[in-house]
Amino acid sequence: MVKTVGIDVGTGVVKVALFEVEGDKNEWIGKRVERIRKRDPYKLAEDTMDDLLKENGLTRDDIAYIATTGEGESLEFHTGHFYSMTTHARGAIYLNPESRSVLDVGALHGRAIRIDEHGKVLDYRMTSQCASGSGQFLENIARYLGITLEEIGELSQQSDDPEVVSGICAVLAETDVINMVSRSISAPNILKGIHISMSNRLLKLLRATKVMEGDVMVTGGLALDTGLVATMAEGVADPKNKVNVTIKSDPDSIYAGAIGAALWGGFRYEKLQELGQLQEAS
Amino acid sequence: MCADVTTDVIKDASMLKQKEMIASNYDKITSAPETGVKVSSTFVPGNLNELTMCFDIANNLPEINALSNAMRKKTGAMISDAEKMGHSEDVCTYVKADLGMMAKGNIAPNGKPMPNPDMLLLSYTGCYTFLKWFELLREQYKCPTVMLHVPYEGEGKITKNMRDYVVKQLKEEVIPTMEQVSGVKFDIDRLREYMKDSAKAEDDLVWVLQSAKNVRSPIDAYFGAVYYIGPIFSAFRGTKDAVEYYSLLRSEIEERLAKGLGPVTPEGEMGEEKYRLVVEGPPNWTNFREFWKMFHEDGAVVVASSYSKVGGVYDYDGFRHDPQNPLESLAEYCMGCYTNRNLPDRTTMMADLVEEYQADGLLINSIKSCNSFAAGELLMLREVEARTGKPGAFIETDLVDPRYFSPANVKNRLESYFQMIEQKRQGGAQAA
Amino acid sequence: MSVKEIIDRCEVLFEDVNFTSAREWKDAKPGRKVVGYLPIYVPCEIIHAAGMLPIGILGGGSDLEVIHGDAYYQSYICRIPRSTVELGVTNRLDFIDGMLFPSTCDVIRNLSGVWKLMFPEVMARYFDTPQNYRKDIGGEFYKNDLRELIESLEELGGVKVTDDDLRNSIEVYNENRKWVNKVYQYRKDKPWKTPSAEIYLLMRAGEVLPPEEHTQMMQDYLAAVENEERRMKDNCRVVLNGSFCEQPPLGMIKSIELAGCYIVDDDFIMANRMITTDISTEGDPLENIANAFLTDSMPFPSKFEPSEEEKGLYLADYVRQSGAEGVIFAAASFCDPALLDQPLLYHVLDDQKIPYIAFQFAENSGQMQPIREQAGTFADSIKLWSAA
Amino acid sequence: MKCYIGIDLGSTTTKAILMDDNMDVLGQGITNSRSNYDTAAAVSKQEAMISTRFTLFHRAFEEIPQLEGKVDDFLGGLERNFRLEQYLEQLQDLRDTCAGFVDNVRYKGMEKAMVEALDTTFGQLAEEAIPLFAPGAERKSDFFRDIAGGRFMAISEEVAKQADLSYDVLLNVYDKSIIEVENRPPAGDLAGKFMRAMDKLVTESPEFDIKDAELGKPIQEALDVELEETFVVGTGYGRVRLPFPKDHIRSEILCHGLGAHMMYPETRTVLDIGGQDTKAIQVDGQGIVENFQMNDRCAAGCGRYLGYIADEMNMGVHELGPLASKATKVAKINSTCTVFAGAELRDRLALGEKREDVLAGLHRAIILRAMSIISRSGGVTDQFTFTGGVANNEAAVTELKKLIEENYGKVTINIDPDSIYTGALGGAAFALRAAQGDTTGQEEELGAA
Ligand SMILES: Nc1ncnc2c1ncn2[C@@H]1O[C@H](COP(=O)(O)OP(=O)(O)O)[C@@H](O)[C@H]1O
Ligand SMILES: Nc1ncnc2c1ncn2[C@@H]1O[C@H](COP(=O)(O)OP(=O)(O)O)[C@@H](O)[C@H]1O
Ligand code: SF4
Ligand code: SF4
Ligand code: SF4
Repeated sequence: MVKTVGIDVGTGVVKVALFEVEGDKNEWIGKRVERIRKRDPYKLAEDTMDDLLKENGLTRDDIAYIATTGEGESLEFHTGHFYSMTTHARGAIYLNPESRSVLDVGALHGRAIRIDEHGKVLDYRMTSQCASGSGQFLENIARYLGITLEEIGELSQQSDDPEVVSGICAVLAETDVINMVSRSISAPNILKGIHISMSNRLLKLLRATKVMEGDVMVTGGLALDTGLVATMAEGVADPKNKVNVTIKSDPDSIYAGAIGAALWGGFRYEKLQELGQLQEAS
Repeated sequence: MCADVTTDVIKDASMLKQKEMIASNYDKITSAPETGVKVSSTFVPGNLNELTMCFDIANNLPEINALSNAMRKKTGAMISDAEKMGHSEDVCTYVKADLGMMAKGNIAPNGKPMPNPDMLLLSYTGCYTFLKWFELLREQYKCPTVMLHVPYEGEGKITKNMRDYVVKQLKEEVIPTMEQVSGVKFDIDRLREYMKDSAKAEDDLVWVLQSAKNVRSPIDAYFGAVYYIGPIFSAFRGTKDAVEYYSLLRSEIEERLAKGLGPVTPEGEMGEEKYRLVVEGPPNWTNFREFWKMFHEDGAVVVASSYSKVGGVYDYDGFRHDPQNPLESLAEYCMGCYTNRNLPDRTTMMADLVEEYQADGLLINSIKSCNSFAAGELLMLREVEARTGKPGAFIETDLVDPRYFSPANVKNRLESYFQMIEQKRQGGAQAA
Repeated sequence: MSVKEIIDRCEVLFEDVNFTSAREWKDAKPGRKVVGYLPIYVPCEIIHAAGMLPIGILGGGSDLEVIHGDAYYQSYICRIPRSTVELGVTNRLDFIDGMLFPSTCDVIRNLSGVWKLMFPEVMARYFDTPQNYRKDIGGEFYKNDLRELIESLEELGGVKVTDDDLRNSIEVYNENRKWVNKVYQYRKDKPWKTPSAEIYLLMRAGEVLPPEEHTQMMQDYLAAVENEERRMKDNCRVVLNGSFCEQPPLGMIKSIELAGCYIVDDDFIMANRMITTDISTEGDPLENIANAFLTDSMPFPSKFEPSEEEKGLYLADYVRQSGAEGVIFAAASFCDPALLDQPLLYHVLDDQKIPYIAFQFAENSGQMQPIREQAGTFADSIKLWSAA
Repeated sequence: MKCYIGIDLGSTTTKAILMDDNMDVLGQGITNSRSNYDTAAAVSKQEAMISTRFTLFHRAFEEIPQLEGKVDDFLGGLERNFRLEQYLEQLQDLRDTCAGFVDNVRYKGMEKAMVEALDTTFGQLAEEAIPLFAPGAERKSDFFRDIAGGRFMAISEEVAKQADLSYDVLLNVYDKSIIEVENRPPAGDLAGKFMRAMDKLVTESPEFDIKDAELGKPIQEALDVELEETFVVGTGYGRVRLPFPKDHIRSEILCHGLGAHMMYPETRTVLDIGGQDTKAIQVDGQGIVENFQMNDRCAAGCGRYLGYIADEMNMGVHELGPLASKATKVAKINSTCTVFAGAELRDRLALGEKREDVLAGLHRAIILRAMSIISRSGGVTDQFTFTGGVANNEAAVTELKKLIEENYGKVTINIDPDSIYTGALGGAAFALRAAQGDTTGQEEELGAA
C-alpha cells in the first residue's frame, strides 16, 4: 500500500484527502477542509496538508503521490495535477459507484459531467460567466437575510409559496431579493425561490450532457445545502423534465475533488512505476 | 402570415381570403404523400415561387413555420431541443426553431405531419445562415439540394457579371434539377404568365404600403404589414389568388383612407396618431401582440419599415417582376432583396423613408439572431439621425426566442423615446 | 538567428497595433500602397502583383482597449468588427489605402458598408468568392470578379498589372505556401519542438511582412528549432478547429498546451494556406488563380459544401494526417459560420469515434481558467484512458 | 411654505431634493436604498426636510449680530450634534432589537453570555460615538449601517473572543437586526433633537451661549415654518417599483438630463454611473434629452462592482479611489462582470500584482465601459458633466478625465460634490412644473391614448 494525498484548491474552500491505495483497493484515512476567507489559498493548501499529515503522524516524504486539482496547478510541491472534472468524476464513483453523472456546484461555477462506471468523463457542460446560481451568491443573500449557511437548507424546505428570482445576473438578482424582503416575503420563500432557479439552471446543464438515467451525484460545497438537493430532486421527479435520474448527495461530497485526485494519484503512481518514469513526471 | 393570429385580430374579407390561402397551401403540402405533389423547402427572401410553380412543386417555407410557431409560443421548447442537439446559444434562432420542430415530429400548423421535402431550394445567399441551415437540412433529409449563389450588392449595384452568373445558375443548375425532381419540362412561357400576375399583385401591394404616406396613416406598415406581405413573400407570388387578395386589400384600405380611419390593431381601431415612425429590423414574434401594443397604446404608428421589404423591395426603386425578361428579372429580384443591399444603400433608404413618410424618426429593432440585419445598425442609426435631424432609438429583441424579449426593457426604451420626441416638439415650440 | 530572436521579432510585430513595419515599408518608397484584408481569404498574389503590400487585419488582439468599436456593435456580435472599427477610428489604419472585405459572413459583409460610410476616402471593397464550383459558371464569375479587383487596384495605384506581374507574384506565394506547409508539417512530426504559440506568432508575422521576407523567416525558424533542446512532454495531440476568423488570445493557445494538449493542426489565419497546391504559372494567370480556388482550396464554414457525403470529412482527415487523438473546437463567441457548422462536424467525428470538446472565446478573453480546465480534462481522459 | 420635492430611488442610494417656488434648493437628503423603498423614500425626504431647516436657520441667524462671522461654525456644530443625537437614537434601536433576538431557540444556553456581550459591545459603540462626531472627525460613510456595522463587527469579534462566544452568533444577530432597524421608518420628534443638539453644542462651545430670546426665537420660528409637500416626483431605478402614484413618476433619463442642465446650463453630455446602471445622455440648450444609452441587462462595470471589490478587500468604497491613485502601473483587466470581480481580483493578486495596480486597472475598466456607452450615445460635446455615486471616486474621475481628453480633446468637465443628487434635482424641477400644470415627461399622459 502507498499513501497519496489529493488537494482541491477551490475559489472558496481548500479540501485535502489522504488515502492508502494499492491496485483496486483503497482506504480513506484522513480529511480536512478549510475556508479560504481572504487568505492566500496556496499557502493555506500547503499548511492544511501539512497539518493533516502531522495529525496522522506522517511527513511529506511518506507520500507517494501528491495530486492537486482545482486551481492547484501551480502548487510547486505536487507530483501531478488532474483537472477538476476528472477528479470529481472519480470522487463521485468512490462515494457512490452507481453515479453516472456529477453535478459539481461550488462557490462560483456549476458543472454537469456525464461519466461511465469507471469515472471516465463522457460529456460535460459548465455554467457561463453569468451565474447567479453559485455558492457565492447564496452566501451573499444568506448574509443579507441574517441566516447562516447551515440554516439555508432547512429553511428552504419550510417554504410554502416560493418567490422565483428572475434574471441571469447575480447583481440584479440581489436587488430582486432585497426588494422581496421589503415586500415582506419570508426568508424560506426567498431561499426556495433561489434554489428553484439554481436547480433549473443546473438541471438544464445536466440535460445538455444527455444524461438519461442513473444516479446524479452532487458534489462540491453546495451538496451540503439540503434545500438545493431537495429542490433538484423535485425537479427530476417532474415528468416535464423527462429525465429518469436520481439525485444523490453525500456528507463527504465536498471532498469529491480531493478524493478523486488522491485516487488518480495512486493510479498514476503505479503506472509511472511500471514505466519507470516517475522522476520525469514530477 | 400566420393564420390563427389573423382570425381573432382582423376579420376583413382580405384577411379571410389570406387565411384560406395559407390553410390550403399547408393542406397541399401535408397531403403530398397522398397526392404525389412534390415539395420544396425554400426561404422567403429571394424565393423563386413563379419558377417552382412551373414544375407544379409546392413551396414550404421553414421561416414561416418558425414564426407561426413562435406566435403560438411553441418555439421556446423547440429552440431548447435544438440546443440540446448541440446547437449554440449564439446562433440564429430561426434555424434552431426549425430543427427543433423537426425533432418534435415536424407537425405543420394544420396539425398534420409535414412530409419530407423532395428538394431543398437555396435560392438566396444574402444571409450566410441560410447556407448552413441548408447543409443541416440536407444532412437530415438527404434530398437533392439546389444552391443558387446570389452575389451581394457590395458595391451598391448589380453588375452584368453578377446577373449573368445568377442567370447561368438558374439555367444550368436550378431548372435542370427541378425538371429532374418533378418530371415536368420547363416552359418559359408559363413562367412569363405567372410573372404577369406577380407584377399585378406587386402594384397593389405597393399602393397599400405607400398609403402610409398620408398623415393619419390608414395602415401600420410594420405590425400590420406583416399580414399584408404574407402572400407575396411566401408561396403565392404569381398566383391568381394573390392578385385577388391584393386587389381586395387595396380596396379595403382605400375605403379606410376615404373615411379617415387609422390602422386596425388587435385591440380594435387605433386612437389618435401621435408618433410616426420608420422601423428597421424584423419584429419579435414570440410576443408579437404585446410588442405591438406598446406602440398603439401610446399612439405610435409605423409608417414604413424595412421588414416589409425582406421578401422583395418593390416600393423603393420600382422593381417589378418582368415577364419580358423572366430569368434576368428573377436574378435581379434575388439580388435586390433588402438584406442583399449594402449598408450605405440601406441607410439611404431608411433616411429617405423618414423624409418621404414624414416620420418622427427611425426606430431600430435589433434582432439578436440576425447579423444580416443587425451588424451595422448602430451606424445606420447615427447616419439617419444626422441626415434627417430626427431622433432615433434602438431596442433589442429576438425573432422567435422568448428568452430575449424583455418587456420592461423594451417598454422603458420606447417610452423614453416617445417622451423625447414629445419634449423635442414642445421645446421646438417654446424656442419658436 | 536563434529561435528566440525570431520569435521576439514576431511578437513585436504581433503586439504592434500601429503596424509600424507596414508603415515603414510604405514610407521606404514614395507612392507605395498598402491594402488591408479581413479574414478569411483574398488572393494576395493580385495585390502583390500591383506592387502593393497586402496585410491581414485580424482584429485588435487582447490588449486593445475598445471604446468606440462598441458604439457600433451590439453585445451579441463577435468582437472582431468592433476592434477593427476601433483601429480605424483611432487612426491606426490611416496609412492603409484600400480595404478588402472577403465573403466570410454577414458581419464582415456588412463591415464593408460600415467602412464605406465611416472612411469614405479609403477604397473599400467587398470581395466575393463563388459558391458555385463549376468552371464555366462559378469560375467565370470569379475570374471577372478578380478582373474587377485588379482594375480597382490599378486605379488606386495608378499602375498596370500585367500577366507577367501576376505570374511572378504567383511564384512568390507558391514559395511562401511551401514553407508554411513545411512548418505545419514539422509541428505534426515534433510538436514538442514547436510550441503552438511560436508557430502562431510566426504565421501572424506573415500577415504584415512582405511574403519574401516571411518565407525567409520560416526557413530560419525551421533551421533554428531543429537545434533547440526541448523535452517531449506527456501530452496528448489535438487538432484545433473554429478559430479561422476572430483570433484567440495568445494566452488561450498557451493555456491549451499548458493543460496537456499539443496542438498539431489548426485553422488559425487560413489565408496563407487556403490554396493547397502550387498555382500554375503557365497560361492565363487569372484563370489559374480562380480555378485553384474552385478545385484546390481548403474547406471552411463560409463555403458551401456541394456534396452531402463529403461534408466535414476533411476534419477527420486532418486528425488522421496529424496523428491527433482528438479535436478541440474553439470558436469565437457569436461566430455564426463556425457555430452553425459545428454540429455537422460533430456528427462526422462521432461516426469516426474521434473524441472532441468545444468551447468559445473572444479575442480579449481574460479568464483562461475555464479553458485550462476543459482542455485539461480532455487531456486527462485521453491520457488516463488510453493508458488504462 | 410650498415645497417641491424630487426623490431619486437608486439601486444603492435614495436621494431627495427640496425646492421652493423660486426653484431655490433648500435641502437635500440621502439614505441607503438597501432596505424598503418606502422607508428609503420617507427617510430621504425627512433628511431633505432636516437640511431645509438648517437652511432656514442659516437665513435666520444671518440676522443675529452676535453670530456675525460665526454662522457657519455655529450651524456646523449644531448639525454635528444633531447627527450624534440621531446616531445614538438608532444605536439604541439596534441594541433593543438585538436583545430581542437573544431568546431565539437557536441560541439556547448562550442567552446570558450573549446579553453580556451585546451590552459590552453597545456600550463601547456608544462611547465611540462621541469622538466620531467630534469637530473635525471623519466618518467612513454617512449611513448608519456602514458606520455602526463596521464598528460592531470589529468590537464584537474582540468581545466574543474574550467571552469565549462564537463570533458568528453575534454577527448573525446583528444581520437579523439591522434589516429590521433599516426597515423601520425614522422616529419623529425633530424639534426635540434640535434642542438637545443645541444644549450639547453650548456645553461644547460656551461662546455660543447666547441669550435664549435672541436665539430661541429664530430657531422656533424656523421650526414653525410649515413645509408643505406641494408636489413630489419620484424617479430612479426600476420606476415601476416606486412607491408613488403614476402621475408622480418621471423617467430617470429625463430627470438626469434636466438636473445636469440646471447645475450646468452649458452641459451637452451627461454621464451617470450609479449602483447598477451607467447612462450617457445628450441634452440640448434647454435641458431636453436628445439621445441616451444605458448598459443593457448586464450590471458589469457599475458602482456595485466597486462595492464587491471593496467587500473583497475589506475596505469602504470611499477608500478604493485613494488607494488606486497610488498605483505605479495599471493592471489590464478585461472582465468587469460584477459577480466575478472578486475572483478576478484574487487571480491578479495571486499572480503577484500589487493591490493598488489591480485597483487602478479595475477603475480603468469601469471607465472604459462607460466610454463605450458615451460613444454609443453620440460622443462628448462641450460641456461634459459626470454624475452619480462613482463621481465621488477620485480614481474613477482621473481615469475619466484622461480618456475624455484622449478621445474628445479638451472639454470642460463638471463634477459637483453634490452630483449624486442630479436625478433628484431634475425630479424636483419636474415637481414644480407639474404643480404649474406642465405634465411633460409624465408617463400617465402617454399611456392615456
Ligand atoms: N452547509 C452548506 N450549505 C450551503 N452551502 C455551503 C455549505 N457549506 C459550504 N457551502 C458553499 O460551498 C461553496 C464552496 O464549495 P466548493 O465546491 O468547495 O467550491 P470551490 O471549489 O469553488 O471553492 C461555498 O461558496 C459555500 O457557499
Ligand atoms: N463617497 C464615495 N466614494 C466612492 N464611491 C462612491 C461614493 N459614494 C458612492 N459611491 C459609489 O456609487 C455607487 C452608488 O451610486 P448611486 O448614484 O447612488 O447609485 P444608484 O443611483 O443606482 O443608487 C456605489 O455603488 C459606490 O460604488
Ligand atoms: S454582471 Fe451580471 S449579467 Fe453581467 S456578466 Fe456578470 S453576471 Fe452576467
Ligand atoms: S440570420 Fe437573419 S436572415 Fe439569416 S436566417 Fe436568421 S433571421 Fe433569417
Ligand atoms: S468571427 Fe465569425 S461571425 Fe465574426 S466576423 Fe468572423 S466569421 Fe463572422
